[in-house]
Amino acid sequence: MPEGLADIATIVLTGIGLVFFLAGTVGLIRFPDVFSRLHALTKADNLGLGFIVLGAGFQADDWTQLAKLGLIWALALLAAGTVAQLVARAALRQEGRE
Amino acid sequence: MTFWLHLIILGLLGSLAGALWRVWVGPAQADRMMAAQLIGTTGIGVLVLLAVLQDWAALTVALALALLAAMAAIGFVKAASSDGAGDPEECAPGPTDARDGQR
Amino acid sequence: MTLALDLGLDLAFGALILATALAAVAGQGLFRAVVFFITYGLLLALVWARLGAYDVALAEGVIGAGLTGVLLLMAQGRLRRADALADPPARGKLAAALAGASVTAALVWAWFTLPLPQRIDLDAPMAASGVENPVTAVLLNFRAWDTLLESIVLLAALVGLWMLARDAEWRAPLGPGFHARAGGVLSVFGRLLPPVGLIYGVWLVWAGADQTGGAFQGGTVLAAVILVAMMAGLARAPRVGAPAWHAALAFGPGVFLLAGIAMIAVGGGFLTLPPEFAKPVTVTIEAALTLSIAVTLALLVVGPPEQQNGGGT
Amino acid sequence: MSRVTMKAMIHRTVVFALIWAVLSAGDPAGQVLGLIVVPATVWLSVALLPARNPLKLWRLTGHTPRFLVGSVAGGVDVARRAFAPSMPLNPGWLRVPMQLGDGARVALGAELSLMPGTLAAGSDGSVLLVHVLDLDAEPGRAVEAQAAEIAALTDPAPEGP
Repeated sequence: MPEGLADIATIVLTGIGLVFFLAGTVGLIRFPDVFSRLHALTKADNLGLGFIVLGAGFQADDWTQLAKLGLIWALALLAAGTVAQLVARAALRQEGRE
Repeated sequence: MTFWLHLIILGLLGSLAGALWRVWVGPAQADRMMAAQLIGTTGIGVLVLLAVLQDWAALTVALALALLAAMAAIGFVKAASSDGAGDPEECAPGPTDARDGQR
Repeated sequence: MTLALDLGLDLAFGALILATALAAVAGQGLFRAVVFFITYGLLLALVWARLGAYDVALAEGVIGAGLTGVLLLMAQGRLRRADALADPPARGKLAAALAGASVTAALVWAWFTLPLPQRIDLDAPMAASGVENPVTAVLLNFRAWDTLLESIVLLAALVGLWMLARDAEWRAPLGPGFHARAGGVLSVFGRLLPPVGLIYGVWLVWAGADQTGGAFQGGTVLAAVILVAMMAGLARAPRVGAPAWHAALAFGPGVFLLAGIAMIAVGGGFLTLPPEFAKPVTVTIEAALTLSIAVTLALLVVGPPEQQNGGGT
Repeated sequence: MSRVTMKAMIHRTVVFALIWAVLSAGDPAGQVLGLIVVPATVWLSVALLPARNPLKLWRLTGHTPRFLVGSVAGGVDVARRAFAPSMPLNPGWLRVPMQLGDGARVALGAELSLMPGTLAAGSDGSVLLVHVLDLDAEPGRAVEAQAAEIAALTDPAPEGP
């Protein structure tokens, strides 16, 4: 891919990524209860990271950097899916107690 | 390109500052904890961009943070369990969902 | 324009770090302080990366994200269960603030009055060190004495922690007796993460000789892996007397010491690595240290034995 | 060693060898070290997660794009609600009984947490607890469709205890 096109792809993708990160934070601040806020955090952020990773991928010099970027996103997704369920459940229990 | 990536990182740091506000006000422990989680994910994003901007060695750090991203939350749910060593899934859920159950 | 943005980025990092540090010590509530402290560690890792110190960023990141958070959150939970969650009196806070401010003032004074040290030329010694990562060369070659003693200090810290155990619980397994729902979210995560963590931790140690990484960073990742397996209820914490675990704890410092003595025999002097042996000896010491660092750090977070009085099941 | 275990070990060896190759690219001595590290990792993986019902890889490749599209839709949906001045939310809980095995149920919970409008909070017995952002959008149907898709990824035999 010509350098100019790769740069445009990076600019567009990282821009979209930032929008999703901002959406996650806005949701975290605006949404009315713990569980709705968890929605915002889990979905928007990991999508944001996905776009940032993709955007960075267009600047990679070789395939190992691409693969590392993919691994970073995969691990972040695994953590997000686990943390969302665990924190939601812990919040459910604490709500019942306090 | 350099200019744009600087802007994006600044935007990410702004988003991170919003999450800091949520850590401050809470109110639930879970709120503070998930804001910290958001800061972690944002931090990974910043490191990925620093890798492009400065040196790909930053990916090594990003990879480590992604690998350990769930650790603090696991510590939190352990500490929040009744004996400090358990798992929130071991007990019946709280009353909320019994009330709201739709099915 | 880009220069201004560069500066703006540094200012933003600085402002965030300061705000987080202040938030961690100001205000009421231990839980909030703990979460701010975790965040602070993460931001610090970002700042080190921004400064180009990726080894330090890695150390800060893995310790902060992997271990300190778990340790502090579990300590907070324990205080809550013991009903000991009182905020310190305001007078104590004032004294601490004054002490902190005077240390900062002294550091600022020192920064402006002390002469800047001459830049040390590392090219010649690096060529003889057998490795390409200057951090590893300093830690395991130029200042090997320091690192040897540090590895022993870590061991001493663990022994000190164990001494906090009650007599009645001395023979119980270490820690609070973690358990988790079989087939639950935590248990499934605990089955998926450790293999990837093992690969990454070992690679960090190996790569540390020539690029970002090292025994301490890799060992910390492996410690987190051990911890995840234990917290997910998949691996049992050992007892204080378990011989295999004792061996793992002493292995690193032991190999380090023996290698140091062996260097006398080959003509270098205690812990002085002749260039022709430097690479293999460094890698051997790093591998052995990694095992001990991983086990020591994991057991430090797990804590002393305490399962007699309603801890676990 | 059963055929299932053999197959799983081969899959995992490929995955872990690939990760090691990515990390140690351009370092011949490091690649040799992989001959020790990769088998050790496969052993750890099989010890922690014994192979019971193998994934159907070809179904997984079909599932991945649908997962990606779903998670983009999830992000867009939540961003729309966050930025909208009126913030349309009608949150509530669903209890969805599951026929899935343990691992598949946890995977479903993780996926649902990234899909539009649903967030799992673990399970109570075999009943998955799902928080939904909008009870009016018939989220129950989406959850069941997702569950069927996850169920199709593994062999029909239910997982062991």
